[in-house]
Amino acid sequence: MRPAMRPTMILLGLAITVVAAVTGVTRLFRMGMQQGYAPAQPIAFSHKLHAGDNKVPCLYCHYGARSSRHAGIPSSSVCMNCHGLLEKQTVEIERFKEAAQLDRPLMSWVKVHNLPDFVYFNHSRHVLSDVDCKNCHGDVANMQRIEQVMPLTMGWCLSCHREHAGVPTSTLDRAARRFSETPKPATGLDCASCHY
Amino acid sequence: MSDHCNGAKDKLVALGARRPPDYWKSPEELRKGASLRGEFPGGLPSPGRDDHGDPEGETTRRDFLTLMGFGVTAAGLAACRAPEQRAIPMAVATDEMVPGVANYYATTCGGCASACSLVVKQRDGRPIKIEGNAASALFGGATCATGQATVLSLYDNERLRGPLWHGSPAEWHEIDERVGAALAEAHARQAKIVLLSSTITSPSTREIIERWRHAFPSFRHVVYDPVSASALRTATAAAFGRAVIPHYAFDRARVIVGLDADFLGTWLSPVEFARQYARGRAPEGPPTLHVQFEPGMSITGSNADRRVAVPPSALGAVALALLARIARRANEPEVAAPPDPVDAKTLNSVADELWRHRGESLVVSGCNDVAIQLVVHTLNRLLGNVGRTLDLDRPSLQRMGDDAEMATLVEELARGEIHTLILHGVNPAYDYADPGGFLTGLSKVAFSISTADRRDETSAAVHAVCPDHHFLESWGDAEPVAGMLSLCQPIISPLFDTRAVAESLLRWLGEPSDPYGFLRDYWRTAVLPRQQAFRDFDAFWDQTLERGVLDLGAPAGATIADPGGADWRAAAATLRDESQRAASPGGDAHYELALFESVPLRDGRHANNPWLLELPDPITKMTWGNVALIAPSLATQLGLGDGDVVSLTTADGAIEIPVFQQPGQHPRTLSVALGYGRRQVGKAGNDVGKNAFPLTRLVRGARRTWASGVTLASTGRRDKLASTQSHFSMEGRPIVLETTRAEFGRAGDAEKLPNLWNERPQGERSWGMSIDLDSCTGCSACVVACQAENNVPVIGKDQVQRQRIMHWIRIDRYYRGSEDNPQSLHQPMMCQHCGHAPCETVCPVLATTTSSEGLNQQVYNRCIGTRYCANNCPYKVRRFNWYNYTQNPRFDFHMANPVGRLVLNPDVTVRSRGVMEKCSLCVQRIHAVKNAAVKRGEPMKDGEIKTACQQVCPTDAIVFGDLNDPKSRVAQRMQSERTYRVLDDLGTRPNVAYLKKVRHGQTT
Amino acid sequence: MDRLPDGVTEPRWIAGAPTLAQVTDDIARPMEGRPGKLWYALFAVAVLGLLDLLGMATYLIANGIGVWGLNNSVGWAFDITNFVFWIGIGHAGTLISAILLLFRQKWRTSINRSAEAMTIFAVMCAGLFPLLHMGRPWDAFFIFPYVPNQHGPLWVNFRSPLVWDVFAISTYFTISLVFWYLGLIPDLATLRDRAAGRIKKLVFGLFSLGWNGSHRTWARYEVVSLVLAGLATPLVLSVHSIVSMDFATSLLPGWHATIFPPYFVAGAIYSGFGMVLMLLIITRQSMNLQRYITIRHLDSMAKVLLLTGSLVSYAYATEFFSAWYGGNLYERYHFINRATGPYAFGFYLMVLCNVIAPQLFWWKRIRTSVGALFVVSILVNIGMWFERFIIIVVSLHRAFLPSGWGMFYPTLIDFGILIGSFGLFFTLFLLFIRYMPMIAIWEVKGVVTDQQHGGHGAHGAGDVHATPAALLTQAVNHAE
Amino acid sequence: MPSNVLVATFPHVEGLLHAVRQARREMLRVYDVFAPFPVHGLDEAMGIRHTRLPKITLIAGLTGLVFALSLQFYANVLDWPLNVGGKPDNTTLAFIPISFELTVLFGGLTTVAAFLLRAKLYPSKRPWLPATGVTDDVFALVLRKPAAEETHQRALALLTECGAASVTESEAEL
Repeated sequence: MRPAMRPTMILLGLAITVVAAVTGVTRLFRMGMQQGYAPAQPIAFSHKLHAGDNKVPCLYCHYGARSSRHAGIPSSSVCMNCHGLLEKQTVEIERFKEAAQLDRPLMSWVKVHNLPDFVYFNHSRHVLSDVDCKNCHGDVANMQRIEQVMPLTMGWCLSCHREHAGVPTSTLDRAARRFSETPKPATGLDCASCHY
Repeated sequence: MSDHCNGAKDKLVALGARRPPDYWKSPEELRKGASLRGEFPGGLPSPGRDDHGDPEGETTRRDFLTLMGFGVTAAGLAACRAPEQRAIPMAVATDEMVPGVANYYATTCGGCASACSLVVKQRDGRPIKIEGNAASALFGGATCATGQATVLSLYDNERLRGPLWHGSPAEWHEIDERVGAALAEAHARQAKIVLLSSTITSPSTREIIERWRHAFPSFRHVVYDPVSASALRTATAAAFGRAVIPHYAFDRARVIVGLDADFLGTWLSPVEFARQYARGRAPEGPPTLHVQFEPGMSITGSNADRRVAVPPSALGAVALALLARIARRANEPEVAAPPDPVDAKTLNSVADELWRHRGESLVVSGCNDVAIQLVVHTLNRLLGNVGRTLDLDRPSLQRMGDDAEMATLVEELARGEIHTLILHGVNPAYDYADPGGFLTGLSKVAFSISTADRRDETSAAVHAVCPDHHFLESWGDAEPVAGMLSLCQPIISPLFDTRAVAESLLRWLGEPSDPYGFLRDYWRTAVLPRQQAFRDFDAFWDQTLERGVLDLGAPAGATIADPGGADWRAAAATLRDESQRAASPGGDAHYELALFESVPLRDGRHANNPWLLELPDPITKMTWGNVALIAPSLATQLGLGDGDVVSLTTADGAIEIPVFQQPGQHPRTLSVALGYGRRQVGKAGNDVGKNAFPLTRLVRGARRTWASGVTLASTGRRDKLASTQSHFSMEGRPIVLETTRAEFGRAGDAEKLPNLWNERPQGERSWGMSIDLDSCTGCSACVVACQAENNVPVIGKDQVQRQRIMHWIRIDRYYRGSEDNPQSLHQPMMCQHCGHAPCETVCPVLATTTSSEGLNQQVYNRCIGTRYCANNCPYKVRRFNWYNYTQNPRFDFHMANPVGRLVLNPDVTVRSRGVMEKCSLCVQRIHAVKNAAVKRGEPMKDGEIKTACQQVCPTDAIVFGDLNDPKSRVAQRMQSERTYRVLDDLGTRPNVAYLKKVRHGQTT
Repeated sequence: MDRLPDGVTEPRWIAGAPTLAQVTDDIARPMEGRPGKLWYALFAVAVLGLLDLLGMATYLIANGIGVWGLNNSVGWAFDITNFVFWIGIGHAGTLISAILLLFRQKWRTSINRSAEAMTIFAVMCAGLFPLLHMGRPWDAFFIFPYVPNQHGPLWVNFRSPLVWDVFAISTYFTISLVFWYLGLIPDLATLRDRAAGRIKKLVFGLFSLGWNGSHRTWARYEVVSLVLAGLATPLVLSVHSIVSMDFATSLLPGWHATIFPPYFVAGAIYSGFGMVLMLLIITRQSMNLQRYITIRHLDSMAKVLLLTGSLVSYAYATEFFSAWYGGNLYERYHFINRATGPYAFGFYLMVLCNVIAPQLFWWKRIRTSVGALFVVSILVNIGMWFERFIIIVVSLHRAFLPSGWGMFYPTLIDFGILIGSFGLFFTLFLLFIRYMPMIAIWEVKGVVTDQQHGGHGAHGAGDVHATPAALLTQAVNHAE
Repeated sequence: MPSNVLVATFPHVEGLLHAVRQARREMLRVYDVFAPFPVHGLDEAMGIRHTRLPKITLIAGLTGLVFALSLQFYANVLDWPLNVGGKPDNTTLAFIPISFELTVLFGGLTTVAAFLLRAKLYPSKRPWLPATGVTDDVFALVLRKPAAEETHQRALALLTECGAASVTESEAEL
């Protein structure tokens, strides 16, 4: 090839490797993130039907969210509160009805919203401070199958906690603000409020 | 590590799923008496795995990276997803149990016969933490190390899964049939039936035993405590006509004289006594004096104002010498005392103090020797302490063992006179003076039953093993002190196919065998009438069950029998002769051996409890084994070093054991802790240390735990000891500061250290802690409490030897003064939560920073383990995970098996390998209280948050709270002129402060 | 360098009067022919060491830091000792290539190439330990301030000396590598043009960047070398200063000392020259290059050792003095403990090797005896390793609270990894002298021509008056 | 073959230097000189102007300095201030070491990069060698081939008289 070509070729090669490396590393950083994760569940339970069309409040089934760290998955007895009275029957309903009669736990659901390692999230604390379920779980009322819509990364949690603490979410605003005033320490931004 | 809290979130999952549906039972269900047996068909719930993501389990993703580094191609990564998490709901929701919310139930501790009242924290059906019951007048919310650790005994993987017949698994009904047959036969042949049990504090159970007496005329109940107060009871009977153990009130005593009585550590009811002791000796209160005569250093001795080392053989002489002096002052006829065993000046001054404080002094002796106890009683009587500092109207029922009866029983066994023997809560094959003799006798028994929860030395030799519930699984009651009752309710349905001993006993009587029903009936008939507050039983029951304790007040019209009836002069004479014989030792056998209960292991019944095995002895700081404590002077004279194995030979046998130099040890006496050297107790406890019980013998109807005429020979072998503190001198550094009552009161020098940087904006709160070195006795309960609360791993002897103990709080113990009679100082040391933390500045990744509330936070998932922080921590309180300590066969203690992991606290991360950890001031508890406050919509109150170490402390040495709130208790304490901060001159600005130790030493 | 009586020509740094072609041949021969038995023997040993390192490191990462002898009181021992040791070794290379270049020391020409190579390999070995000593090496990337990440982004703590280390070491490595490669280019060109095999042609062709000896390029080339030298000089000083700050910025008695940066730099140069001396002796014997690496070279290096050794000794003395004079309770105890405590043997070994041994170099006979030099050079390295060990372990094992006092007992793995790092180092170095021009051909040619034509001809660097470095150069020349 | 330069090779430095000086006195245009090592005095002889590379170093170094300082300030003060050991957010002293390192790094790398660009050196470039051995022991003076035949002859004469081992014509990229 003509000597003139060589440098371009070499530069091209370099460019490719750089791009590959960058993508690789970014992939690594995104590992464990499950945004958009929507696994199939053992029974075709539709939140749209329950929370959406029939307007069942979230906290009716997930009552744990009010008092506990865990929102909890309703036990079949809770389901039976309504389905015991309802006429309409489907195979799915039959399945958990018998489970309820046999007083045996319902089938195992696939957890959709998984936080990263070593973090403690307390539902009750958030529910009691009037954080809308939507903020983290998205518009469940319109989901046939539950999907993780939020990234559930620490950065994402922080943005909300920052808002709550009156600290700007965007780094530029933070920077700008920093010159005018020193931020007051906020418990919501302590590492130990989630990591312990 | 990965599914850390994901797992935490599907906690309900574990419980719902991995458990047969009615595995979880709320207390109501239990009351209905419904019960399930059988080892979880669905496999055990393993919270550890679900809650805390084990490093092994799914570190795969990380390991993958570890190995591959970043050489992984993006393509490969696409496939790399977090593992799928499963969630299984409970079958039936109970309104009582909301997954993730802790419930607290009152019950009574079965760890020892002290029967402390407890409140047990139950999380998702699992008892995970034991706390004291603040409602108890006796124990007031405190517990001891043993008590704290009993929750782990519940999850001991070595517990029997069900009954055994001739060592092989059997069904309960077969066992019952066989027992029934045996009893019938014995009854028909009028053959002796004996129930051999340790002290039973439960009145209802004692009632059942009564019924046995009626049912079987040939039935007898023998009570046997390995370390008994038999002599004390006999002596009390002789002196005051009632075979009881007095209930002591150390808080009312301004002068306390202890004769080898470790009442702060192990004697009778240490938690209660420690509370009284601290209350009575508050520096703000009137001056007090505590003199302790003892052969080896006990924590009681280490807290005494004046400690005199005397050989065990001279204890009688000391008592006698004091009696002689007191008698003289009391114008009693002269008591012929032997030559003073210790210098007369001491004895005189002690006698003076005692006499000056007649009626508000107390002499106690732990010697299990009738003569000595008789003399001591006489002392107290002459000093007018009876009814004031020791109470006979409401005696203690915490030690009922009768050594003499036990001895007769063993003889009967040897003669093969016993037809049926039921062993409950005893293990004579290990802890009797003559185990061999007992075992041969046992083999002659036609039918032997043991209720042991494992195949131990004794139960391995019986026909039927009918494992009893753990006390956290069973109904019951207790009466530690006459008229002071407490209830015992199950916190978890039985893990294994075990059966409450009460139920067994009832069933074998052919009575309706429902222990719950029986308990209620007993309380309805026997207890309800004894109180006035309630007419309606159910209300009474529910209220008492909720409170856990019930004080019936003093029994009406009970008065002391005419004192002074006893012929104590005879006892005095015996003592005189003995001490004179012992005073002139001949030949090379002139050493003495003192056996004592150690704080961690007591009488050895919890010898398979890893927490206790790894708990450093408060004095020697020794873990994983017992040693022969030897005076440094003697050691040098004999050319012995720590760890050199010697053989000690007494008239009753010999023991080969490593020596350890103990300052303050009597030069002619060696001390050895009992409770070690179990052969059959479980993986953790087998063959840890040496068993010294065989060196005891029966003297004057009581078991003597010391021996004279001991020969000492070096074996030339050397053992590696696992001590957690190697250096006992403060090297003149200002670490534990002291003051005297004289100085104390004058304002201290509160110099404010300058700050190199301008102050940072303060947060709303500032958590701080104040630790009173004056009231801390070093009992080490806080160490175990912290371990239980914070999932601190057990690492085993080898790792402790490598100085890698993981405890977040340790108790440093320093000595001052001469080696022969040093002053001891106990200093709880944990993360000081420095305002200017040296550890934080050096961490490259910001894994440790100061929170807005002044906590020094450690973020495990950010930590990469450079250990720089630990190096730069002047207090050396940071702990590094050298290995993966969880679910690692190499560290097969409780965290390696699914049963043991049930004890883990779901609210605290189980740390993975390679990260740094340390005291967090129980931040999870702070959060819990904050959440509660948010829930009830009002701010939290001061004192609402109690750290684990604070909660358990019997002497209230630890106070935690908000320093920014001037009214908070901790802020108040910080004002005290006793307040100082350790290594303050380094400018670390700790949020943990200490109160100087006060040297009491003189009254008036 | 020594002043010469008038009339005497400049000292001859190259024995005999080889022609330029001979120079090329002599230096290129080892790469083209087969190396001697000695080389193979050494290489075999080195590779064993390397394998040992791989095995040990794998075991370590698989099981955890617990396999080392560390404990609650001693959090660092062999790991960081080795780290500081290797970094120190590295410094001599940069020093020789950069500072001696600035100071016009011609004798550097024969040794700078290998010295630079040594630097690079040493820094590689050093870089190994910060990684290995981590509890979770797979998370090592946390210490880089990277965006974007899931952490919000969570930055690193720029106040931590460990982060400074990261920057210092990586900069140091990069600059040294570039400097070394830059020096190689002309020689690679030479090799390219005499290469026989196709592969060699290709490889050398690739890396010689089409160098053709154009003097216009030479002119710029020399400026760049001077600039790099000018940058590398403060860099090398900064690197070990920063390493020393790992300790100096902490508050431990024995660490918390303001004297550390200069003290560590002196120590680094001392140990580095020790290592260079050792390597050169090995090389000249195993590669028969006595002509180019002459006794004179060794002699002047010995002088440097004598100087730096004395500096280090002075630092030791100062430490003790200030501990005594400062009167700080903990400091005093630390130094008493250093000299009388359980690790006293290490202290006295250190004194023997670093204080006493170099003093032998006052005698020319020792300075010029290869055997003696070799022995001392090894002593120097032992001594310097122990110096770091003493500083780290003795300070840690008895810090402020006596309750936290403990002992460090190394395990087999500790030793294994220490030995392994030497394996890695020597494997790389032996490969280098086997496959690369281990003496800067073009620079030697300059010197040779110089010698033959009495100073007139070539010199180490083209005279460029623009750069400050050059001005400095001239100043030095006039001084001579 | 088309040729645009005259290549004269010399075995020794002296001849080379002499030739260069002569050539320039004769107003012949020196294309370049090729030598196995940097020959002292050639710069003046060839009249090479000083390079501007050091200025690039300075600029790059300052850039590194500014970058380092601003990165640290942004990260630890502006973007996410954390309470580290009670120290103020802006601990400038602690930022110095890294700033220095980055100054050196930027300066060094940029200089080398600039040099390679300026000298048109890049991996696997095919070098133009006027004569064999210029990287070994041959010194080559390359003159632009004079247009006028008469100057050409004068050049040849001059070179031979300066002791050129050989004089050939060749083609170079001008």
